[in-house]
Amino acid sequence: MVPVSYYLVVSVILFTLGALGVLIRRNALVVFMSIELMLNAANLAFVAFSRTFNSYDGQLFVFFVMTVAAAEVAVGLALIVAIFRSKHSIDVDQLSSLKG
Amino acid sequence: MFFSETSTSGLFFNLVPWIVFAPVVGLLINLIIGSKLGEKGVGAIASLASGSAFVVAILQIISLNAHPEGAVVKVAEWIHIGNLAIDWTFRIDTLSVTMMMVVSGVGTLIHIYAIGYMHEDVRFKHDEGRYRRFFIFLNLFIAAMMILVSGNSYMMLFVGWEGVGLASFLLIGFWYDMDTLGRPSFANSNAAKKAFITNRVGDFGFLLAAMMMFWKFGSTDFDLVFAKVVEVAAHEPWVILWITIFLLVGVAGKSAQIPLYVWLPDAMAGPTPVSALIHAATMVTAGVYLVTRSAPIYTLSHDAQYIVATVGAVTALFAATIAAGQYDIKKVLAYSTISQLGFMVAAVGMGAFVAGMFHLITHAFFKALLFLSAGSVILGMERGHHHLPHGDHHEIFDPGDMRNMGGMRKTMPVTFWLYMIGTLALAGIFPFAGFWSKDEILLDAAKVFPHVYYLLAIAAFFTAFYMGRQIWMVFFGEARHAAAAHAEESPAVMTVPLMVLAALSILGGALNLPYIHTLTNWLEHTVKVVEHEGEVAAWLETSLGGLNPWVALISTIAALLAIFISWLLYGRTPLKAGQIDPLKKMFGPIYYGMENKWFIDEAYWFVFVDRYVDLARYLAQTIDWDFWHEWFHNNIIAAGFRGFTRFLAQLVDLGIVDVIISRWPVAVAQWLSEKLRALQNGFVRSYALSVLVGVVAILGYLLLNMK
Amino acid sequence: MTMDLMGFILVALIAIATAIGMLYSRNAVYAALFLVLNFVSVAIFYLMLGAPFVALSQVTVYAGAIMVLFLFVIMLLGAEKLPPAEVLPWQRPLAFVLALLLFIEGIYWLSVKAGTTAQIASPDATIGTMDAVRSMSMMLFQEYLLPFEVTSILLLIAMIGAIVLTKRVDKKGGQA
Amino acid sequence: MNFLLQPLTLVTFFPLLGVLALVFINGEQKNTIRWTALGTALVTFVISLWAFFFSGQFNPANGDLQLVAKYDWIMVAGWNIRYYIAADGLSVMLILLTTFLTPIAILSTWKAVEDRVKDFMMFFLMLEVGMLGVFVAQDLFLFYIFWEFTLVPMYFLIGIWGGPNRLYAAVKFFLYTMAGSILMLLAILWLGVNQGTFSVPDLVAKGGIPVDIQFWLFWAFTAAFAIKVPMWPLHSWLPDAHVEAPTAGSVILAGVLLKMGTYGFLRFNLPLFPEAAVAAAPTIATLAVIGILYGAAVSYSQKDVKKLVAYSSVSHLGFVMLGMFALNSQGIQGAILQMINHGLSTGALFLLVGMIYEQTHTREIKVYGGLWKITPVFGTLMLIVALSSMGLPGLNGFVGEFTILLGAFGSVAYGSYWYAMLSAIGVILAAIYILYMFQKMFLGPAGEITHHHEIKDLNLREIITLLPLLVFIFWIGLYPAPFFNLMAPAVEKLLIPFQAVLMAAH
Repeated sequence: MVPVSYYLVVSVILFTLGALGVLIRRNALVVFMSIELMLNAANLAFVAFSRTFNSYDGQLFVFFVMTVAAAEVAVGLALIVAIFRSKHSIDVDQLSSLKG
Repeated sequence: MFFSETSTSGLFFNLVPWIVFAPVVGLLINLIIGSKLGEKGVGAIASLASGSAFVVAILQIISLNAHPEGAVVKVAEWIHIGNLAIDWTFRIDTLSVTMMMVVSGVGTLIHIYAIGYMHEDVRFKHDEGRYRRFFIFLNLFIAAMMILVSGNSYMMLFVGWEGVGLASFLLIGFWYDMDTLGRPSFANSNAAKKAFITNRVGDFGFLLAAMMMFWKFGSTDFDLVFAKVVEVAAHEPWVILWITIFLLVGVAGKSAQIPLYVWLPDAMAGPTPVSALIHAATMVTAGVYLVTRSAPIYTLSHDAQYIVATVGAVTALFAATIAAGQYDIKKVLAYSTISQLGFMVAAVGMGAFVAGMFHLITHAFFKALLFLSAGSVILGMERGHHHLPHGDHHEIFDPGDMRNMGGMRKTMPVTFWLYMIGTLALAGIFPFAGFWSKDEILLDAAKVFPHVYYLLAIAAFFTAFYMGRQIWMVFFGEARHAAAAHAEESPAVMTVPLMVLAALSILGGALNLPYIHTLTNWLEHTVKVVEHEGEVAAWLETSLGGLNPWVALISTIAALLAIFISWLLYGRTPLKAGQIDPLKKMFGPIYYGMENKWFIDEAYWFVFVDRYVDLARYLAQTIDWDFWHEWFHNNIIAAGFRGFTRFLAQLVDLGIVDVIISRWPVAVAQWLSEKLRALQNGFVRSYALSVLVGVVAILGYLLLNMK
Repeated sequence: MTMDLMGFILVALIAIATAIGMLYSRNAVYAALFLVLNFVSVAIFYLMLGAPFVALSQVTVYAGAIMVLFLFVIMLLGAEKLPPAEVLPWQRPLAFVLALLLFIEGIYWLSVKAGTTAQIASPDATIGTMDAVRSMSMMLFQEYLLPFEVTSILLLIAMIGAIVLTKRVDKKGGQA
Repeated sequence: MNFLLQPLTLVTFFPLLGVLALVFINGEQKNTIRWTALGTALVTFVISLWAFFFSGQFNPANGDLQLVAKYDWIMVAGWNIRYYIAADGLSVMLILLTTFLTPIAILSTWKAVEDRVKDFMMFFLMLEVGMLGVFVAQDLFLFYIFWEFTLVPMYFLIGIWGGPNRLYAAVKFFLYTMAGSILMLLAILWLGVNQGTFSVPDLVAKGGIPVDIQFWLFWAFTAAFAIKVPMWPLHSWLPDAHVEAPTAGSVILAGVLLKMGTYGFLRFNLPLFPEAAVAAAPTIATLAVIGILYGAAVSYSQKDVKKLVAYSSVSHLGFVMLGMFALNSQGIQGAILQMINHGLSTGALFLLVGMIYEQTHTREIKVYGGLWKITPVFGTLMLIVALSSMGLPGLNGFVGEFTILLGAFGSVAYGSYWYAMLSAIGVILAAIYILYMFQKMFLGPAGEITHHHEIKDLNLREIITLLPLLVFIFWIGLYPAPFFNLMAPAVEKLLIPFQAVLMAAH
């Protein structure tokens, strides 16, 4: 059997990459996807721990996370569409009207 | 000479508080239910109260005959603090009982007289409700005077001393809403106030003397003071001198001596019985009693004796000169009283205590007689005025002015004879009471202080003169006013007490006749009679048992001569209505001074009263109100505070506090936000970066601190 | 090296590679496709970890539904590419540094906690079977009934939100 | 429960029960309110009598503090503040004077106060609590709280029910007193912090305050008390406050509040700072003598009778100060008695003035005249009270004044006869202004007001109001022994430290 810590390492790597994606990509859709990636990394860790502690709670959490992710995507994409309508761009750097 | 209280057993000594309680009970009865008793009842209660005191005094004499050393009766504690012990203690000795006798005896007679006098007086003044008040005050006076003469300490004496001052104030101001002529005015109440305040000046001296006694002798009880007085005199003679001088101030106030005599003439504003009782017979002699009582102190200081005797003698002469220039029948008697008090003070001042007391007693008789007779004359005038046919009662009519009188021996014969007896007694004509007592004073003065003798002798001459003048003006000649012509004799309730007094004025001299010396022997138990060794003139060696024929002869001749001169001036050619006094024609400016009391009142008014009023007004208005209350408060305290607050607000608050607390932090915040503003660039990604920085940092911190 | 491990490494490499691919593909469509691959590989991990139901959900919900939505939006907006215009010069290097730090921290934590997580506990007989799905369902509808129901509301709200946000309003409404 | 039933606590706080009861009474039921307030005050008086004479817990022959109630209160950070109340011969009579005058003052407001009766009575009872607190507190901190507390009700009594210029007077009264109190507070804090206790008996027992510091503390306390007394020249708030205050307020102000100042000297300045007190005695005496003469002279020139009485207080309180700093038993006992006398006489004077003012609404002396003829009872009572005020022997004023003068005359602390001799002139001046007032108002022909105004004589209620005061005026005047006996042991105890100090100083 592969040790769970390996999965966790993968989870860390994926999470880090996801975070990196949020920070360096300007395309709102890609940023969004990176967030999904981070969620996935977390889900992976959940499942791995579920396995470790021989409990279904972790898996059930993944289930809930997916639901939330689905809702988030629905609203998030709607937002992006709405923003695009007014700004005609999905470049997050264009959305700097809150500049201090 | 300490008395033990056990000696009082079986005697009447224990009754002595009743000389005070009796009049107090009388006044309380009249105060509470007097309004229901009617005039007769009120008068009877008051006279009975005074009479009871007289009875108690007689009982004391009986006791004293058995126990001549006397007794003290303690009623209650008064002021006890530390070593200060003042009690309500009565003292019975020959001196105090003598005074009790005079006060209650003359007092009772005057009470009875007043029943009649006030009955008419309140009707002439149209205020019958005040009848009761008069007797309440009169009883109050008797009570206070009894405290004065029977107290065993200077402080209890002082209680009576001020108490009689109060009674005097109330009675002088009895007709407080008018002047002596019955017009609405502050005049009578001013006279009352003047009397009280002048007396207070005297009391001030008395107080200082009492305080000095306490701190030097350890007590104000007579016996304790006298026990230490010799010892203190040896170490600190100045103490004795000052005490005597302070006491003299008190004496001057109460017994109307120079310089505080000014209140007594004004005190004639009171009803005539008051003038007789308080301002002639009793209260004003309190000073004489005080000096006699303080004999052990006075005899220790020759200077003190000299001063007192001189003050008395000067007063005697000075007042006599003024008396000769007065027109008001009572004013003449008032100045005469001052003059006679001068005789007494001079006597006790030079150590002739018995002579002083003797004169005090005889004077009480004949001066009360004179005043009451004068009151009878005045009421007679009032009655006459009342019965005038035209009934014009609103004209200003002075029933006491001698210029309105004349020829009254026909309309008021009883009063005339009584007045004559009083006059002869006062003038010192043999064998009336005044002769014996005045002679004794002159004799002693001739022995001790020659200058006092000369002053007194001249005063005696003036005395006879002004009394003669009065007799001629009032009773002889023709009536100068219709009222005098219609005057009516007074009722028996007034004349009977006068007859008693007349009898006493005639026979009073028997109290201390030469060779017999009843009074001297009597008082010897209390007052040590001091034999003087002064420079005795050769002609005095002929003195026989206390009667020097030369002194007696000279004074008698002088008195007769004075009466003769007065007859020449006033009796031979009686005054006509509106005529100028013959004396004035002879001695214009001098008489002007006599007539106007030598302007002493005006001088006092100018020097003291006006100055004090000015000072008080200046202090009150300028200093206290305008300066201290207004200016200082507004300009220094309030304005100072306002200035201070402005300083705080403008300089401190805006200049320092505001800068430190708000401006500097604002500047810092502005600068900082200017810089930090750059962070707020609006880029979501950069915010996300910040979040990640936070995440990394917090995570790093947790990891580093993980156990 | 067992087959298990080799398989794991292979899938792990695919997952990481696709993630990096998503990160670096200029075209958003490619990124989406890379992400689908990544999701699939994660689903394989789930299988390997004995969570078949989750794996299946992953494929259907994520790789299927969600990513299709993404693609739809990308197509819809026609914005798969952006002009290269970097306005935040410091952003990228700093992001790398931070990501590295985050990674190091994660690894550090794992290594410290290795003692407790390195081994998989003795595999339970129930996990990995259809029984597991039953047990999970029982838990879901008993123990987690309330959260489950709440998610339904959440989804409803998300649906309404998406409709409201994307609804084209007339100019007069003033809504952007 | 034990705490509340302690006699002095009960006396001090009983009026609060009345305040509580008044809260629940409808403000329109004025007579109920008056009776409640009067009842409370009377019960307080009865309790105070019980506490001192019938409880068996107070022994007048003992000069120590008795009826002690002592509880820890604020004991943090080295601040040993206690609830410490007790009484001894110095304060017994002042406590009784307070409980005695309060019902009388309330009775005097029966017709005079128609406006906001409920508030008035509540303030009045609260004022009583404050005054009693001042006289029983043995902890400096507690004392200060009561001391300041009295200002509040008095401020409102003057400020709401006073005369036309009441706000000015109320604010002035408040500010002057506060200004002095601040310095006292500093001194209290210094003592409390440096000596480790606020309890006066402990501080006295501990002693040992360096002489130079005593000096500063003495004058800090003096600032507060001298304004309250008021000593010349700090009296300028007094005429305002007295004149503007309602009658009952003036009675309490003159009768009790001023005594808080003199009591303060007696309770704190003398025992706490004996050396400083001896050193300051001639200065205080000089101010007192000036106050006596100045107050008397200024009184004489007043046109407003209430002002005349107010300034006479400056003179009378001068006597109190003169006696107190004579530092011998005659002086101090006389001073304490004179505090009571002044409370009775001046209280009665203000009552009488208030009674005539109720009818005529003027206080100008010259518009009266001939009152005695119209109102014989009123005139007679006024005469007795006036004579008491000017110190006629046989009435209370004399006993106090004489013993004070006697004490001052032989005072070692003063070392000179002049103080007593000059003050004795005050006796003459007192006669001048009192007789002036009496003459112009009661004697002489009918004045403007007396002529045109139908003035009624005193009614039964007013006579009942005055009668208790008259009883004491005569009692103290004729037989003051019970009063002296009550204070003698405490005064002797107070004087013990001074013998050594005076010996060293002279």
